[in-house]
Amino acid sequence: METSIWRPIIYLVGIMAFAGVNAAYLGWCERKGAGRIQRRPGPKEVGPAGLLQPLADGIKLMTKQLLVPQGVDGIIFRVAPVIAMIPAITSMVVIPFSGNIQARAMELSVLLLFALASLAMIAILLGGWASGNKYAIISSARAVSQNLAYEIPMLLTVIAIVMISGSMNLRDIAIDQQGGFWHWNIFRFENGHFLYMWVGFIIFFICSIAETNRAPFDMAEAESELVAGFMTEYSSMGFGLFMMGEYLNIVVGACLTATLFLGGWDCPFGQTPGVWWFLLKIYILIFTVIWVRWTFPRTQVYRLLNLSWKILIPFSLVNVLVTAAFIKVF
Amino acid sequence: MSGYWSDILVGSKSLLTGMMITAREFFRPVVTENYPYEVPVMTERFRGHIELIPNEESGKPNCIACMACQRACPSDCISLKGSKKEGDKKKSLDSYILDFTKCSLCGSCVESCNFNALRFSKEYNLASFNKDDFIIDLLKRLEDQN
Amino acid sequence: MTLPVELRHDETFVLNLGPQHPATHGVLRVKLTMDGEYIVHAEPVLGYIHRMHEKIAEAGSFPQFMPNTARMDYLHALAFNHGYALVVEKAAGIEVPERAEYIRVITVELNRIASHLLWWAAFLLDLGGFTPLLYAFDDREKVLDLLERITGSRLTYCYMRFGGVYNDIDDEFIAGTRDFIRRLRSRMPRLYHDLVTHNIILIKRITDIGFISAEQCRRYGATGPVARGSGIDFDVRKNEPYSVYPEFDFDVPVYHECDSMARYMVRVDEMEQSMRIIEQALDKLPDGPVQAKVPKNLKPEAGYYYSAVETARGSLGHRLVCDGGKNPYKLKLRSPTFSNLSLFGEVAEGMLLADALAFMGSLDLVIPEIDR
Amino acid sequence: MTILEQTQAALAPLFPAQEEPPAAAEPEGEEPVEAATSPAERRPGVATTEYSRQGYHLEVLCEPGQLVAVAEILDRQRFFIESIAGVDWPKQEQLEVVYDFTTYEAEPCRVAVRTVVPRTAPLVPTISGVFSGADWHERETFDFYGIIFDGHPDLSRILLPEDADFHPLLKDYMP
Repeated sequence: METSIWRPIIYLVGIMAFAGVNAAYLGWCERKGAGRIQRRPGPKEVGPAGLLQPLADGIKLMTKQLLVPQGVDGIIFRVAPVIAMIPAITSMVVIPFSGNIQARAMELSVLLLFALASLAMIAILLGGWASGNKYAIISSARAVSQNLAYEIPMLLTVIAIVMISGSMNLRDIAIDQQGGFWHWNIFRFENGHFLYMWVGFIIFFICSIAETNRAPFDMAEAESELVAGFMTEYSSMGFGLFMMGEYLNIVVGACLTATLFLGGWDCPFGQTPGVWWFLLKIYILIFTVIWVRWTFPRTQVYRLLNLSWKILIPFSLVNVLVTAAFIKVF
Repeated sequence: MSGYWSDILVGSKSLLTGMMITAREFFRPVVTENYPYEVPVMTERFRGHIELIPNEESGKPNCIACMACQRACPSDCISLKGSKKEGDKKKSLDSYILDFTKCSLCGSCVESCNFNALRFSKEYNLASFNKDDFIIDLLKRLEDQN
Repeated sequence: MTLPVELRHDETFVLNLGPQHPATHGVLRVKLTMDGEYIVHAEPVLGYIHRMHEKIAEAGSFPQFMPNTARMDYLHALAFNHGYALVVEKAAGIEVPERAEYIRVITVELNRIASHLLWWAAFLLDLGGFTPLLYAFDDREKVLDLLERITGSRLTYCYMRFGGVYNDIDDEFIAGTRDFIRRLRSRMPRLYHDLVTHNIILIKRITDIGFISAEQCRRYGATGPVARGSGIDFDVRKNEPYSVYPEFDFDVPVYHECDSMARYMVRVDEMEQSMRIIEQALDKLPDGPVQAKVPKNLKPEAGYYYSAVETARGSLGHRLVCDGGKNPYKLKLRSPTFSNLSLFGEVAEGMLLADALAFMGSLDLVIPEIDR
Repeated sequence: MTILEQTQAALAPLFPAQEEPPAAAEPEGEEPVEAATSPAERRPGVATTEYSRQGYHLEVLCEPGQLVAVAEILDRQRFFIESIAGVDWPKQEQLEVVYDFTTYEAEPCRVAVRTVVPRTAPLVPTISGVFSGADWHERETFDFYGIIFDGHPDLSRILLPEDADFHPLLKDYMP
């Protein structure tokens, strides 16, 4: 069709808009949510219920000066926030929002997502390194070790999913789970046998929190230890882009969790599936992430690595083995 | 090894309990006082900056310029002048300047006053860009109030 | 668990923690020599808000220094009021009416609860948990409202006078205090303990962190919850009873683990003990005046005087030297956190940065009190 | 034996000349008056003080040279250091240092150790080798009074700025 040229443009605009709105309003949601949990109203002055707050924040950030301190690596310092945004937005391309809303259904989309997730860590490393600030460098080093440690269990759980679905295409994985919540990977019944995939789901969810550097695993930001971590020297939109990148990573993480474990756009009761179900699922997941953040204190670096190496990795390995055995036997 | 499993079990349970608590609080009403819209009532003993007490009949300050408050003040905030007017029995106040920039709201002045001439005001919205706003002429303040 | 330090290379760097840093709760600077995330050497640098209170004391008369005492430890201001009042009363031989003593104890203990609540909140903030802060503030607000009711201010009270207290308490205050105790008792287990104390992240985070032996405490003169977390049963209220404390039945919580968790538990338990004291004091509250007759121009006899009180952070001492004049000739304030913080350098060596900050939080620092 | 008596006994050998007169001879009420106006006039020795009035049990007046020995004895008696206070006596041309010790034991026992040095050469040996906590207290006293603690590992300004050239608690200091 002649729409072939329009398709990428529509999707590009759509994804950008989705990303922008999410990045802006997740900040608002987070503040409102935190407020309610702490029994205060949250932002409420700018617009009704503070709904215009993200706009005000955005204008404020954009009109401020991007301070480039003396002695920083000017180019990398400026580029790092942009690099933080690229993987977050690019990841959206392969996410199937519903049966017919997806920018590009790639065969190896899971692989692409993980490759991009590693790139997000590079941005933190570059930003922290270029700042020439000791807090920022400590923060970068933490972020790298953390991301390395948590990618392994995350990948292992995904391998189990890929084995069940027999595909690395997110669309296929989602389609494989259609038809009500008992078909979803998290509650999966296979030939009358219960696959303990909820273990994988919990591991994956913990890892996605850790991968996005969210509390209680926000070692890289750790505002009471490292001031603001890798963002210490950033002001204006440099800071703004990092923040947006962080929120978008959460969105991508939630999308991935929803697709892999919660049946994508499937309706839990086996009725008409649709994009609304998908959005509902991801926002429930995002709310949980916010909820977790405002409940727990931060962990410690070696506790975090202990959790990964001593608990999550063994569990995910066993998970892969058991899944493989089930698939082979039944 | 038993520590390993119990850590996981007890730990997960404690985490879930924590999440339940924050969830419960999420649905409870907010406790914030909406400050500029809801103005708190100051308690009876609230120690704001001081003000002069007017005489119930004449409306003039009760102060007889005995200087007790000036002496009691630890930070030299108070400077007052008084003189004996024609026909009066007691001295009366000419000026009473409170330098609120130095005041630590300790209340020594009110306590030292034996003539029921000083009290704490209930004013707490004290903010200004100008330092001179806090050098308060209490006599004038009293006149403005009347 | 403090990991053993192995310096594989001598590439250390200096990290200036503060004077403006979220974890120092004020303007404290700690000069850290780091090897990666390990601390090789830690040196607190003090004095950023030093105000020379001791000179101010010498410049004014005895009552004129009273407002300043509340400005040192702004979290437990009433204990500082109390300590100063006690030493001057001792020097001048002033008897305090019994009702005033009871009121002093009630208000000081209320203030101690407020102080511990704030410590609890701020400690959690150090550990990255923001929500407990607001829950604790919600409760602390109730205490401040009560204290504001009777003292007229919320933080820097200046409530005590030589020979008594400024104002009497009223029935509404008593009812409010009982309500508050009931409220805190019900919130304590369900909110504070379930949300935080039993939380696995917190337990793992502060158990075995910041080990202070009893001998270290003694060498550095640590007091208060820091010493009591190291198994030392020392509380000025029990060891050297002052005011009407001997009349009350309360325990001194002591933990022998010597780590941050022990100090945490000491403070949490102390809140309960303070509530017990307040309840007993309210029950026994006698009638009578709240202020003794005190000469206007106070001139204590020349001599050397010492008096100690237990603040929320430890033993606060006042060393007063009088020369018979109406000003204190010399007033030395022994602030508890000054001694407690001097431990920091020795203990923090070899710790990870994050652990050292958790440890620093467990010391409960109030910087104006250290710097005076 | 109570801690008080033990400490007294342990400290006694340091002051051989002054065994007999300490507490018995002088009535307590007047003693501090005398001491306050002229700290140098009293001879070195150990004396009990009236706890209810002065807030401490034992007062040790010693020569600066005896300080470390006193501190070591107190250390052996499991005391800890509470504070170090300087006092300026310009009329007598003297500076006084008051050390406060107390114990964690259930039985209260506070010991004040006082020593005087000439104002022109304020040199006192450090006890930071005995009590690590004395380190900061000595620095503070140096900071405020200019008293030099001989042998202190790092006698620098602690509360005042590093480059301060004054000692504010001296009576003749005017800002």
